[in-house]
Amino acid sequence: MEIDKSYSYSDTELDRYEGGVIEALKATSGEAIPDPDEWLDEELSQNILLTTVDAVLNWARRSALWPVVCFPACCAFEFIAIAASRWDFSRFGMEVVRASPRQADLMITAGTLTWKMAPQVKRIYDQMAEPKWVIAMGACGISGGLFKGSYSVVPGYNRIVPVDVYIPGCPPRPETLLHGIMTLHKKIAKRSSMQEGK
Amino acid sequence: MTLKTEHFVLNLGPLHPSTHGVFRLRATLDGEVIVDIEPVIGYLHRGIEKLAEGCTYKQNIPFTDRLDYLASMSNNLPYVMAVEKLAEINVPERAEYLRVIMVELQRIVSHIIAVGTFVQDLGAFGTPLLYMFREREKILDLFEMVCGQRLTYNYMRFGGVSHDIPDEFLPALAKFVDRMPGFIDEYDQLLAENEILLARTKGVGILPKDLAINISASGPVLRASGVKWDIRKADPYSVYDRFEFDIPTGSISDAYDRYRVRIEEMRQCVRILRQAMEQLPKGKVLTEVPLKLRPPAGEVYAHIEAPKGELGFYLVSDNSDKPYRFHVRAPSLINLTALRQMLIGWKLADAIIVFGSIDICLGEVDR
Amino acid sequence: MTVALPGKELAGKLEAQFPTSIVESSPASLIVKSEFLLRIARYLKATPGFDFDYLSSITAVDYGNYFELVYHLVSLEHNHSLVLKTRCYERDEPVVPSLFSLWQGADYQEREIYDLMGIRFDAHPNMKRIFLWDGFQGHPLRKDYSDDT
Amino acid sequence: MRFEHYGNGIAKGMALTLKHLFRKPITTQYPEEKLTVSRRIRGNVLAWSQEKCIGCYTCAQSCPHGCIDIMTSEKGTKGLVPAPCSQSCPAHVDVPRYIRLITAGKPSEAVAVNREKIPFPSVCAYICAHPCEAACSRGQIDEPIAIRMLKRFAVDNDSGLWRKRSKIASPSGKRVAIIGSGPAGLTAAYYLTKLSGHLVTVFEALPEPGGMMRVGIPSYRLPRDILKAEIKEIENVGVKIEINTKVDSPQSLLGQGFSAVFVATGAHQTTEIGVAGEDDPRVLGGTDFLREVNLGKKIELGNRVAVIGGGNTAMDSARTALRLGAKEVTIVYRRTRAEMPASSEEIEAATEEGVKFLFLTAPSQITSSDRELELECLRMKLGAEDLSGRRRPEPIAGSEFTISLDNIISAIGQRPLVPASFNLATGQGDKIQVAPDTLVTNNKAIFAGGDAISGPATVIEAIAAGRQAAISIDKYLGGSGIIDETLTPPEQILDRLGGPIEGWRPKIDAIPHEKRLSSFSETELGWSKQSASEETQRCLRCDITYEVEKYQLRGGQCIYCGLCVEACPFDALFMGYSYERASYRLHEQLLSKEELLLPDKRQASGYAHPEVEETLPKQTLLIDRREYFTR
Amino acid sequence: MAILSTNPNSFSQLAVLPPDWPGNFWLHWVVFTVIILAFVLNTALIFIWLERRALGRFQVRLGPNRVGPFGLLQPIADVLKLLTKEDMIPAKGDKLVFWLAPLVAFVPVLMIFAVIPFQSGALLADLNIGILYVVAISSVAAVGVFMAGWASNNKYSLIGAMRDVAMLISYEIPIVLSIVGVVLITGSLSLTEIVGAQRDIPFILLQPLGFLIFFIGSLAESNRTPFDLVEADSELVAGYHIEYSGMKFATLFLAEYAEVIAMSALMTTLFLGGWQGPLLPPIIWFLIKVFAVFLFIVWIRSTIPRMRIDQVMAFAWKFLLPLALINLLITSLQVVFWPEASPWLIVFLNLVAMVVLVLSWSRFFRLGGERIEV
Repeated sequence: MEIDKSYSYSDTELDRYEGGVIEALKATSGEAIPDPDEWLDEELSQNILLTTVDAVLNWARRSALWPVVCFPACCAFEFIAIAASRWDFSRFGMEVVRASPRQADLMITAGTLTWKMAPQVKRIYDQMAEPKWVIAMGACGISGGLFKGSYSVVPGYNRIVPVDVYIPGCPPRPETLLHGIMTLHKKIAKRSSMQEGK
Repeated sequence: MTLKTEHFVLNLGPLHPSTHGVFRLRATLDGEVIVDIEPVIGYLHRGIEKLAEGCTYKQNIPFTDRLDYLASMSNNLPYVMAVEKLAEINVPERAEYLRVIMVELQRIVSHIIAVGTFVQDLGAFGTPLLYMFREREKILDLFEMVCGQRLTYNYMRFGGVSHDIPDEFLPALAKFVDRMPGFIDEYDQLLAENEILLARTKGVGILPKDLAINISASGPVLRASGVKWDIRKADPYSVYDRFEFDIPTGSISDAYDRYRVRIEEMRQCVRILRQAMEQLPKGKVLTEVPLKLRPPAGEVYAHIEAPKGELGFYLVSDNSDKPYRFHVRAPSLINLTALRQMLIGWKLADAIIVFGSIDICLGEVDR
Repeated sequence: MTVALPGKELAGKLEAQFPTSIVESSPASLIVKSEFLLRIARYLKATPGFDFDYLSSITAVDYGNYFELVYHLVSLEHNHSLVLKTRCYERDEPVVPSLFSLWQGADYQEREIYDLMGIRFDAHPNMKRIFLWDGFQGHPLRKDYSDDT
Repeated sequence: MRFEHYGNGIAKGMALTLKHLFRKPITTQYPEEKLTVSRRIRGNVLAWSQEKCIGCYTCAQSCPHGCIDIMTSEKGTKGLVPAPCSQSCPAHVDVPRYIRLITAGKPSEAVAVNREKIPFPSVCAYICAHPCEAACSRGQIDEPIAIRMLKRFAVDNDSGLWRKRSKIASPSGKRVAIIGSGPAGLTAAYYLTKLSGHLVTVFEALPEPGGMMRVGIPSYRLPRDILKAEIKEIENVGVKIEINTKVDSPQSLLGQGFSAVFVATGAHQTTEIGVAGEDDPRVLGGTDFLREVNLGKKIELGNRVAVIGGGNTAMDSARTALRLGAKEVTIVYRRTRAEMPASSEEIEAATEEGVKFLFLTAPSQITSSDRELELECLRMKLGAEDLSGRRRPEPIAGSEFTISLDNIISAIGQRPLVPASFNLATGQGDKIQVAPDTLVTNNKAIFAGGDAISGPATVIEAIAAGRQAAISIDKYLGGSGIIDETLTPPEQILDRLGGPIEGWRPKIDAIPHEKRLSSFSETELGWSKQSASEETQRCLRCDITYEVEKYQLRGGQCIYCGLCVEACPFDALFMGYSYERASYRLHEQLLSKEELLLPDKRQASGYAHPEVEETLPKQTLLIDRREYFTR
Repeated sequence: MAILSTNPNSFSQLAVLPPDWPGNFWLHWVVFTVIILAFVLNTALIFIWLERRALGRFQVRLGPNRVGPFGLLQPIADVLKLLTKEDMIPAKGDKLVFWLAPLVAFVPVLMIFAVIPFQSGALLADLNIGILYVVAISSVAAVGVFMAGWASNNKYSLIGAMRDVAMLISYEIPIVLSIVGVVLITGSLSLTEIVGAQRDIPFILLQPLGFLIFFIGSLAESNRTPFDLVEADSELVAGYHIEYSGMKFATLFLAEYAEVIAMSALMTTLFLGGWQGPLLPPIIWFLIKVFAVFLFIVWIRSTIPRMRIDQVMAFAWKFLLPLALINLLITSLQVVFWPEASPWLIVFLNLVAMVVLVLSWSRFFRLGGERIEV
């Protein structure tokens, strides 16, 4: 079986375009994006009245958090570990890992983000339907971690997408990840649907 | 009459469920048949080689953990071997045995993930992967006993390993070694004769022997192509010359052969583990070296048979406490070279499983 | 045990075959002139007795005034190995011949060196950046690279 | 006819999944249930002990990406504790203090600090075996501080300031005799005279005082004038040294008006190799050879000399032989270089000067002819470890080979030679038996110390023995036994002094080895002020405990690699794990100060901190990991 | 000509409700529409819960158990969440078709239930061409899927939709041929009569090969493993519904489960004796059988991997179709030439025939890939 050994595919046009997108994104993401929710302070939240509708909706939303596929690196395998039998996040209704961002609610950023990857992550975030949440998993997700000083690494996902919960670790143990998810549950529980317009 | 068809370009990845990380295939399709394919990598390029030039030798061990994050122990080993060669550090015998035990356990973990995700890509809804993860968790427990971490172990040191094993380790390992063959039989029962798996993988993604060698493939990919080349036998390092084990090879060089080779290697790992446990000597596990090691100027290349293939570290020292050049010969990257040759003419669905059968780890491909 | 062929002995044989091709030889390695690289590699690959059919690894080192390319060759048949080196003194537009025509395994590794070290490989079919994106300034593994951000 | 692939494979698989349907799920129901983590967990709690931390920045330097911040408080220090170097010094010289004084540009004060504990600072500056450097905390990081070389710098730049502050005690009227003028004897004499006021007479059998310092150590290592000056200082305080006087027995001295006698005769007798042909005159004993040379006797050596043994005497003999004109000197040692007891500097110097080494070789026979000696040797291999932790050499049968030589110097060891007339109880290896803490022999007025009781040891150990003997003798004679003096004012300000700097030892200048061999002049040159100052700033100052106010990990960057915990020379860090870690905010301090200040209980084997486990709620530790292995 | 007696009155004695309940035509129509809607929606929710729990247990884990007792409220939370999620329409998509597609996919599946008898006479319309109606209607759902795939303007969804259509066309044929066997024995196209004919022996025994073919075919029709290529997430990310979110996605999701319910119900009706069974009320028997079939489907899903599209096609045309034809031939011969034979003998003969046919045909039939020269 003879295979054509010439490289006919090399699409330099596309490469150049993608390089431009990366450079543009890099130029505009100098600062960390603040929390999208304008997060309620602990003491404030106790005074906010949530309607019954809010309560029911928030219950539904946190009980059916479908994560999107976004597993660039090491942390992915701790994510798979909580999907696997021993920690089993399906107990919280999360095993429906959607590969299509349209149908997902939660982005768990399991791994180092590089500038080459950043436009894709941003795009996936943009494609997700509201309401949506992001968990920055691991040291790389929070701050770039071990690779913070590198020329190609984004120092934290919050340069690209707004992050709701930060989970430290390299990688975080599955229990810590589950705890982070439950922290997100608490955050969702305090949210009012009035805020969604923003 | 010939049907006139139009090619179109399909972009798989970089965040695609079956790309094992951030890998992208620009595929030109004719219907569902792949006409041309261009792997695009670099989405996880963290610049480890550059960062390592700015860190001391010891500080670089955590970086090696994160190369092939599915086999961190196997990545620690060639790096410390290279530095030991460079600085002429002796390793106590017990430490050598502990290294072999850890690396072989790690090989089982890596192959478990390779086979599990490979079958997952075939479309089995998680079950084989989750059964295999059950055993993986047991090995991770063993690793955690030894060094306190589940994934990034940072266990090997120049001149040995960081800690001796705790008392509860050997009984737990013995228990695991006793049970593991039974688990491998379970995988076989679930997968080995499954008609759909056979239909999907037999004869798919053939990598002929000559091409495999020419393309510098290594590890199970090379062996599945019928080349009996295993660095543990060909260039024995550590104490591998004291163990008896076989090198499984394939005959048809297809995806199924690669799957079989991995399953068989897991059995061989168990064999090596048994012997290593029997022979494990007593004594110290670490030769003391200063924190900021300053090896004499020179260069060194040390390689081992990592689960994914020949993993080598090429170090250049200028007699300072930081490496002048730190290069990783990453098996995943080089095995990936074969992908294009193996894919053209196959269906889109085959692209996924052939890719899965190579078993790459993007952390190592991109570095 | 893989036997490392002594560079000194080999240098004699190669010198006879390709006069003035050897720059330097040591017990561990053999440094050849880059214009002879492809010919010597072909000779080493095809000559019975050497049969270096397996190109294990390629890398490059920036020594300031020159780049050194390091090729680890292995013969699976005879189980011996050789470290072949060549040097490139050009800094702005360094070019060395590609070994892609002999070993396809050189494909990604040469692209990697081009991307990170900025050495162009002559006659490589797809010489473009592999890890970094098009438009990235500089080649990070060079010693004089600085990240301005 | 075989049927296969008609669905049987699928059926098998389905049988397996059905079997699993009825198995108990292995899920851990977090957060109701939690797994017990391993005892060595390297998790997200980095505990830190404020008491132990001295703010040396070693942890911060070991972090691969620098995420540790340390801030010491304005107040400065918490106080002083003994540093590893001064603790490991047999004479307990306050090393950190004199290093600080050198940094402050006061070498004379530094010598005074030395003088508080040892009467031979210059001798030590040249030839001390420096156990302090082996203990140095900096050695765990890169290279230990060159303490001996710093002392050398101090004594080279000494102005004699200490003399102004030293006082001589009023005479007590009691007389003490000391047999042997080695480091132990002279130290005891010095302190007994100067601080206790006794009248001390030292008896020396050889024509020069100084013992092994004089006759055992070649002058290229310890120049004669340095030693002479030191002995002069001792004589200046009133010690009488009687040279060329051999004492028959200590008991007789007691009868001559001496109230107490200190026997410090050293270990000068060469141990025999124990092979046939050893009694040839061309086979020399190592110490005998060195003594003859050092006392100025002329010794004719042939061109080819072999030195048998691997200790410092062997190195000295080999290097001396080279200086006497031997063309080819070979050291024959039965183990490998790693096991050699000689100090590594000596080995290196010998190698540089061209001494050849034959490792894993043991002599088995010496045959002599008129023209030359034939040394028959056996090859050895290393076997199991013996009690001293070194691997025991085992002969390889049939590996005999011979070397032709002109001279053989046997330097495999020395032992004390105590004449029977001394009437003292001796033990193994002819060592005098004494009570270990008072050094008193079987006669309560007779004390013994130094190499005579310990076998061949170092100068600094002999000095320590001398001090101990001085204390015991003073107490025996009714004194207080206090021989400490204060020659430097106590330190007032203890600030950071700029913190330890990164880097390696400055190069030590030495005379090129081609020039060395022609003479017996000293080989090693001192440091410049610049180098010495650089070197002192590498000191971690482990004796000062700093008040570290803030110790923090930069939020979300720590990767739990544990390198800082391993690197900490003072065991002030340990890692633990807590399940609950996640926050809404990026800059929320992921590790608060309270968590860092966990009480200090480090497990010997690993990272985990038991307190961390104890702080987990008890009821959460439901699942034992071991249970999990039984399905 | 029938082998079995079909007396419509003899089997309705166990029924709780009278056969003509609730009487009035319009009332009947309204009540049954509501019943069908409620049945489909509720069963779909329970199926979702059951599938996730069962898959969990197959994989030695727990499955959803936090949301409500035993996690029973999990599907409700899913649906509530999906309904309140942002609805997105791709900018370059065909908006009208995009909007219509979920309806076109869902409604036909719902219409199948009009002819499925929950118990004797308890059905919306007892059509005498019931089975023909089912076959006709069920193909329409594919149009919805194709509309969804095309309107999304996405390569993945288009490939997914193409696969669905190709599969549907291929598998309709063996399915219809296997149903014809049942019809031949019963002699009627009415589903009520088919159920009635299985009073003594369910057709799974009389038509084992037919059942096998129908089962495999319906797996393909409802896009279940190993024929879930339409939304194969390891290849096509999410298949035809890749661009759908919120309520529309919920509808598509529901349509899929409704199709599974319909197929389970059809299998129950055609081969498992429908509502008939001892002791328990007929409706309970009907539900038990439907759930049993569904659990079997879940069991398959938990075990085996996915096939490739050309293999799926080859399987339909080279394996199922010939066998279906042979099955039809055998059945016709039996019905025409041996109508008086003891049914148990026929059962035995057909079982033997199935084993022989499957074993021998699988020796001819080999699935394997081959490279296509490009």
